[in-house]
Amino acid sequence: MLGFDTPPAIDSGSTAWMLASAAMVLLMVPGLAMFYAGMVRRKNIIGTMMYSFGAMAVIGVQWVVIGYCLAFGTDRGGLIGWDTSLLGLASIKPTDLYADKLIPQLAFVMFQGKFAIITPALISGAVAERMKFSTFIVFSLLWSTLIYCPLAHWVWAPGGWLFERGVLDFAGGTVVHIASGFSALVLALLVGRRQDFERGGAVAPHNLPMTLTGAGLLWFGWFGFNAGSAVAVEHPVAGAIAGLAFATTQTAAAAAGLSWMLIEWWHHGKPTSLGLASGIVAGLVAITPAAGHVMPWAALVIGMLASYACYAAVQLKGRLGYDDSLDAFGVHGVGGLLGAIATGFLCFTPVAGALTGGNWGQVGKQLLGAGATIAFTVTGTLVLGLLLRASMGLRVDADQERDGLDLALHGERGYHSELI
Amino acid sequence: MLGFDTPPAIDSGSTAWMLASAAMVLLMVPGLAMFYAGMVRRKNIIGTMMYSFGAMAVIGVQWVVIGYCLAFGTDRGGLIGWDTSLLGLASIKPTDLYADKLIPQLAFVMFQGKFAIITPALISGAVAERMKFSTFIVFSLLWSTLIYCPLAHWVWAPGGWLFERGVLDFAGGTVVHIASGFSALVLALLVGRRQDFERGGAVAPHNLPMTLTGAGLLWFGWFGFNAGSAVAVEHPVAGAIAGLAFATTQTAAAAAGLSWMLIEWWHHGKPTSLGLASGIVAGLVAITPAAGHVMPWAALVIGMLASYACYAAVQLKGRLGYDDSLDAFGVHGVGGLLGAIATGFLCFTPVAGALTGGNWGQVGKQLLGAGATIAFTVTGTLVLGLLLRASMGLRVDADQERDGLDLALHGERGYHSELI
Amino acid sequence: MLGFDTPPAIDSGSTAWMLASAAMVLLMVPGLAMFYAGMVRRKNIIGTMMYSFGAMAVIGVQWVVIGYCLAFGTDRGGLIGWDTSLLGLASIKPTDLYADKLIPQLAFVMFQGKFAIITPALISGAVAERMKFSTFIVFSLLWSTLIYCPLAHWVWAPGGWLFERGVLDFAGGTVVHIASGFSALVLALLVGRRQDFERGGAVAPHNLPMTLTGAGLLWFGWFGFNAGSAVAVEHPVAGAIAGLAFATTQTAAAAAGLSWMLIEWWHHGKPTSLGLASGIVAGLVAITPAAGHVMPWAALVIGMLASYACYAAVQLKGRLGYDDSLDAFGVHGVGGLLGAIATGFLCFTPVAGALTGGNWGQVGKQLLGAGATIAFTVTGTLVLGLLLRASMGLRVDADQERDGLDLALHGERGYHSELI
Amino acid sequence: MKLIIAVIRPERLEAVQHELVTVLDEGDSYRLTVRPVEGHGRQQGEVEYVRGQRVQSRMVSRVEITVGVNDQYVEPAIDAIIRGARSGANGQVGDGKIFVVPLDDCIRIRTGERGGQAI
Amino acid sequence: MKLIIAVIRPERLEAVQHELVTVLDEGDSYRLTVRPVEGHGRQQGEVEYVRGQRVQSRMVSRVEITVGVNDQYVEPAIDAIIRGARSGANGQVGDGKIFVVPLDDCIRIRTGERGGQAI
Amino acid sequence: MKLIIAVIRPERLEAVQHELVTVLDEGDSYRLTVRPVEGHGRQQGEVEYVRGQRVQSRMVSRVEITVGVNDQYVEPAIDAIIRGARSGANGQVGDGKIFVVPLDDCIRIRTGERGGQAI
Ligand SMILES: Nc1ncnc2c1ncn2[C@@H]1O[C@H](COP(=O)(O)OP(=O)(O)O)[C@@H](O)[C@H]1O
Ligand SMILES: Nc1ncnc2c1ncn2[C@@H]1O[C@H](COP(=O)(O)OP(=O)(O)O)[C@@H](O)[C@H]1O
Ligand SMILES: Nc1ncnc2c1ncn2[C@@H]1O[C@H](COP(=O)(O)OP(=O)(O)O)[C@@H](O)[C@H]1O
Repeated sequence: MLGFDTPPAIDSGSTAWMLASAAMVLLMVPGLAMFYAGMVRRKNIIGTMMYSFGAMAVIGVQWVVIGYCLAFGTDRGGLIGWDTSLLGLASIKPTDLYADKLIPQLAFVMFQGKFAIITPALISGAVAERMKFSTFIVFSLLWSTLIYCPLAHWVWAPGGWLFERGVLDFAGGTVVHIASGFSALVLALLVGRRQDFERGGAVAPHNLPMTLTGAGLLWFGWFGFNAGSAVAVEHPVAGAIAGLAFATTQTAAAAAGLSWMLIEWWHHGKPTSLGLASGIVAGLVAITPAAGHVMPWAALVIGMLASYACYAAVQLKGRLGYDDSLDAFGVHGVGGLLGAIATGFLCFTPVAGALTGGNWGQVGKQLLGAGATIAFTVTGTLVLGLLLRASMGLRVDADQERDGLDLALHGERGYHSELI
Repeated sequence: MLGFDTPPAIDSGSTAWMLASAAMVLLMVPGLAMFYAGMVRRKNIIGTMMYSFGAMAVIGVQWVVIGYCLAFGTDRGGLIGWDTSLLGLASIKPTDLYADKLIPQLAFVMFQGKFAIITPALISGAVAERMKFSTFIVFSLLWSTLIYCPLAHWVWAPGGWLFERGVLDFAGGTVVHIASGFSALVLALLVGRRQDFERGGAVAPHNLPMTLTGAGLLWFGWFGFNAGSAVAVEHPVAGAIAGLAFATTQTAAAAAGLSWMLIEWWHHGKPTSLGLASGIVAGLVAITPAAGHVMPWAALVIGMLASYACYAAVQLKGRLGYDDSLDAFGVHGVGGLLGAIATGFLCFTPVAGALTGGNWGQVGKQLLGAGATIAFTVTGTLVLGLLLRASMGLRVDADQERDGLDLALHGERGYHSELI
Repeated sequence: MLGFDTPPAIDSGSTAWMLASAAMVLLMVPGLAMFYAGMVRRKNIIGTMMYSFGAMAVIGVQWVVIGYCLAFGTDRGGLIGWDTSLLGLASIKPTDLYADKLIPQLAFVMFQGKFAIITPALISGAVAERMKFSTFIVFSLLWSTLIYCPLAHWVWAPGGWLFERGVLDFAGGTVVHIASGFSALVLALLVGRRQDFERGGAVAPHNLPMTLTGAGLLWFGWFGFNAGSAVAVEHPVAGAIAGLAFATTQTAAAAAGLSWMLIEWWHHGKPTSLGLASGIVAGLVAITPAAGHVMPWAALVIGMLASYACYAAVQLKGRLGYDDSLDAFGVHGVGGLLGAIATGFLCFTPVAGALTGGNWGQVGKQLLGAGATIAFTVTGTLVLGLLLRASMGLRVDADQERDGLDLALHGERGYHSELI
Repeated sequence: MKLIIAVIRPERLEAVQHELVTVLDEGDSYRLTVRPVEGHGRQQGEVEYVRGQRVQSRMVSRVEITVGVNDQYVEPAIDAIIRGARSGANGQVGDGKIFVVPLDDCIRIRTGERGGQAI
Repeated sequence: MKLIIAVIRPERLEAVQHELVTVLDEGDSYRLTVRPVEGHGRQQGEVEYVRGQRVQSRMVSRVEITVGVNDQYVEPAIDAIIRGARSGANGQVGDGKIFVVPLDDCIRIRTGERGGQAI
Repeated sequence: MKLIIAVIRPERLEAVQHELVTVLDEGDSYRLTVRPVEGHGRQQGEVEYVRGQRVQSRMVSRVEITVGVNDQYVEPAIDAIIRGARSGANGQVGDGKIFVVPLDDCIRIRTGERGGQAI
């Protein structure tokens, strides 16, 4: 086979880490599917996994066709990106480098693509066990194109208006978690409660080991998610900031898992595995915007706080009476918001924060970023949701919900015994 | 501990990617085991997983002892490799580099070894639920030594006759997928149909979440499988082509998953999770030979086509009445063939293809490669299969099949309730 | 976002591999949880997984707060490390390099932290299905701080007394496996036998596919565990020794899996999946101390021996009548010991061994290392265990054991049917 | 004493239990045993698809409940079960059956009590 | 009316259903309830191995079917079950048992019909 | 002949089988059928927690065993079951129930034998 000379420019170490990270982030999608699916009833396990796997297929295509172009194309007024030549990635040669980094642009495209995939998948947690699969697929496609891509541009693309204002979001605290969390809340309200939730009564998870395994895969993949995001700030990509982000990610996850466990011990005397897993995820969510900006000790703090905040939010759900099936809002919305603001207080690089350098301005910027994101995603999701409810309908009908999405929508059962 | 000076020659980035890729490909084996095992009946889950895990053990040893020597030893007449000093990898020093690449040769040996492991494991899908474990183990050993190793040499080793003729197979479309797919078909015919298949009736998968998880691990590992294969064509190894292969792999998988889903929606109104998972795998198979040779847009095309082709092939099975339990032929044989030929049409590097540069010659070469592979593997497997049927016997006896392979062959049950 | 200039010093390839390895080692924890949990009864699956996940949270925090400081702080008399400034990793700047390696120190801290996490998790296998969760958490915390950290310092930190004597332990044969294995034995004896073990009768694993999947994840992660440990001996980190360690790891695992399978075939005619999985783990354990010191052919030998030794040890358990639930001692203690000694015979770099260079001195050093480790960990665990038994109590009460740890301690059930 | 065996739709179980509480006047500690079963009746089984192939399972999942009652409770219990298990005003195919089996004796293991007061 | 309870080998279930269709003359909508059970009988349980240790499970998996029939159908149903469940010409240990229990009453939930025509 | 149906605690199954062996004098091949069930009785169900929310399951897991015996064995069998199933000297709530149902006939599928000697 003919040899192929990679431009000496390319740094193999940075590329290796970018590719590894992108692969790890992809693994988060099955991980999320398991995390969620273990928490629902048997009759809905396939339906729940399909929300995530469906997004993997649909957004996987959308990103290549138009998504990347909208998010990272040439800036248009700080609001959106666009380059006709980027449609279908047509104009990207394998040897093209990404910005001033020494990695192939395609590697960066793929890394970012995984973020676009997992975000709508996260939303599905709020509407599991009752939302129509067909509608969810259309929703993801539109939401990703009309809401996620612009938002990613605002925050991460040079020229994006939030980016230019110095809002810090290292790996997606606002773009991924606040966006998905708040959209999830809106969608949950539009879809309405599950029948059994009406009858009051938490739905016991049907397969906790699966949820734990999913949490494990998420933790693993999150290292790519956060440490890989160093691509935005340093060259070579696998350097000091990548190491820092890795350390803070690990630390926050452990701290949050531990504190959620302790909270439950204190609250009702039983440290549950679902609690530990939830804490881990809460910590990972909260550290996401801060990963490359804070020191490990700050990650301990953020992790601890994340579990308190999210645990409280989840308890609130019962009170307020909305049905966020798997706490997509409680964990991602609340955790993401906490992390985004905490970043303003605790960051030390590239700028100092309020507590680390008396720079209260950064807190303001973080609030601006979070506020803008919430406003935009809530409105956007509301409009989108109402349109879809009017057109396709958001919810399966009562019998289908009663008999389970698996048989009704997918013509499958998760498990078969010998008899049936 | 004494320091050890790695020859400055070695490029750490390339090595990092090669090692990461090799590890990811190994993870595909458990992934495959889960993908397959979820599709069989409860009573055969262990037996089905053991085919893959068994191959992992047996070929893992065989590759070190003699496999690598046969596949990548000094070329002998374009047909096989051999270096007595390579037996047991005896002569390879840790500091030896692979060819003109700046990575330790041992890393390359391991990367290739994973391919040798997974190929026979793929075959097991066609004979699941009825083939004798002992016979399968012996079969893998012989098949890998007598068929896989020579074939790998033909296509991938400098001097190999197909290699010299410029046949393109980036990561194993012919060597791995066509070879395993067509061998699977032959073996399925030799072993004969399952009792229940006789009675007509698809066997409902007993654990779909497991199959989906397996598909997720396969997708993840496939990035190492394809992007790691850049080792054959570029230095440093983690460079432009690796980035390209990663992008096309991701794109084809998503496109194929999506189209399989749409096909089912149109065909019988229910997008199944098994369908989505099958589409993903079909797309990954089809892009394998093309990964580093085509542009992302071409990967969209190949992915789409893959699902159509494989879905059709699977439907055909019913008509033709052979029992390819888990569609090893329908997905890997057909998908691999499609990809190998499509490469001739759509490749743009290192040479242009028919559609991308009017170079019809490449299509011819691809057909030659595919044809030679099919002819060789079909004959080889036929002979091997007949010999084993005459000697050890290919199939468990009726009672064992009825009661399940797990208890009969492995003295285990996959799951135990509290009672039993 | 402001750019951040990583000191040119940092080698991105080495860093990429270190980060990837660290992530892979973390994945071993869920892998271990699955490996173990599949082997227990349904009623204890959550409890069993929680031992590992709990350690992930607790030690994850402990390592950052004080663990790293004790293990790798400035040497104090060869017995322990200490730097007040390392508490909470306070003094480590992202740009600090680790020793003379070109990687961020934080990356090294994280990599080592994963070892600290998995070691107590391994111990849990011996006391599964009956040890109090609360006590286990406290035990892990104390054990890790008082036993693991000093031991790691002795063997791996420059200045450590075993390190200085040239004891070889490439990736933790003594520090991780002998330490956890022998501590596990002591703890199992202190906790006493399970009720049903009393009644005699092996407990049939309730979910073997889960155990197999766990074994797969362990195999995958182990590449990071062993090949990543090249960080101790070479620069760049992803170089010749990393490649060697990867190759020996793969080879030993396959060889051990194969031989365990053959042993069972010969012993009772049924090659079980649990056996194959156990063999794989035994091989991985045994090669750990030798990974970067021996040639691949030697790994074949070590792998084979490992399965014989561990299989024998497991059979012995029945005779001696102690209840090491999941054979933490039989596999990790025995396998680790075998590997540590075998290293002395078969190593060829950085020094030659007894068989490879007539250097019997190395065997002596290995025996010293193993002996010291056993003496220290056995005494330490004994004291710790007795104190905890007197204070918190080691064991749940009879009813809780009867009804299962999941409901009794965690207020959860692993699985829910539709009815309950 | 009679042993009432009823095969009902899984999703009706909750309703049936509700109704039974009212008639078995044991407050919330009414006695009942439940088990999942697969039923075959006039109703057709679920339809599944495996890689495009249609699979019509012969069976439908049902729940079987058994209640041991004293004679005067038989009729009320039957009515209660019907009220709870019937889907819609005049039922649907697949709603299930109730079987009444004579009971010679009944023993409470805890106390060893027998017959009527043990039930 | 009688309630026929039969414990059979799982793998014979299909055959038994076949035979029952022929005698219960309800066409394909013959009524039947099936549940998995663990049986202990003359036949020994399966042998398993756990890390080299032999584990002889005391139990074997069986399937229990119940059919409620009117008296004139009892004998035909029993014969049908025997035909379907017996392995080989003269059976093997473990083929199972059939129990016939008297049925006082039977109610179709959907319609409330009782007795003979409800079965 | 009677069909003895007992609902017991899962963890007592072993003990019950032990006791039954002694009285059913068929050596180790005593006959028995077991199935998992969910029970609702005086005893409350387990308490679980889902993200801080308390979930009191209405059900507890139980095991149901059925033994077909000839009349002279009924009493011994009942006593045996009680001995095995009762937790502690004077039992605990939740220990379960035993139901005795008349058996009109019993057939051994393997041989076709009927009645007493078939059981
Ligand atoms: N004679 C019978 N014997 C055993 N089970 C029965 C019988 N009749 C009905 N069943 C059970 O009741 C369920 C519902 O019966 P079905 O015929 O579908 O309802 P309907 O009688 O209202 O048409 C069936 O699935 C089966 O499990
Ligand atoms: N008297 C009985 N009571 C309850 N179940 C029984 C009885 N006799 C047999 N069975 C059930 O039938 C199954 C087959 O019985 P077995 O004794 O093995 O067959 P055979 O009677 O032909 O020897 C047993 O596993 C058990 O489940
Ligand atoms: N009348 C009954 N009908 C059906 N099942 C019963 C009945 N009485 C008891 N059971 C079963 O026996 C189990 C134990 O009964 P419970 O009332 O808790 O014990 P006790 O009678 O000692 O208070 C219950 O969970 C239930 O499954």
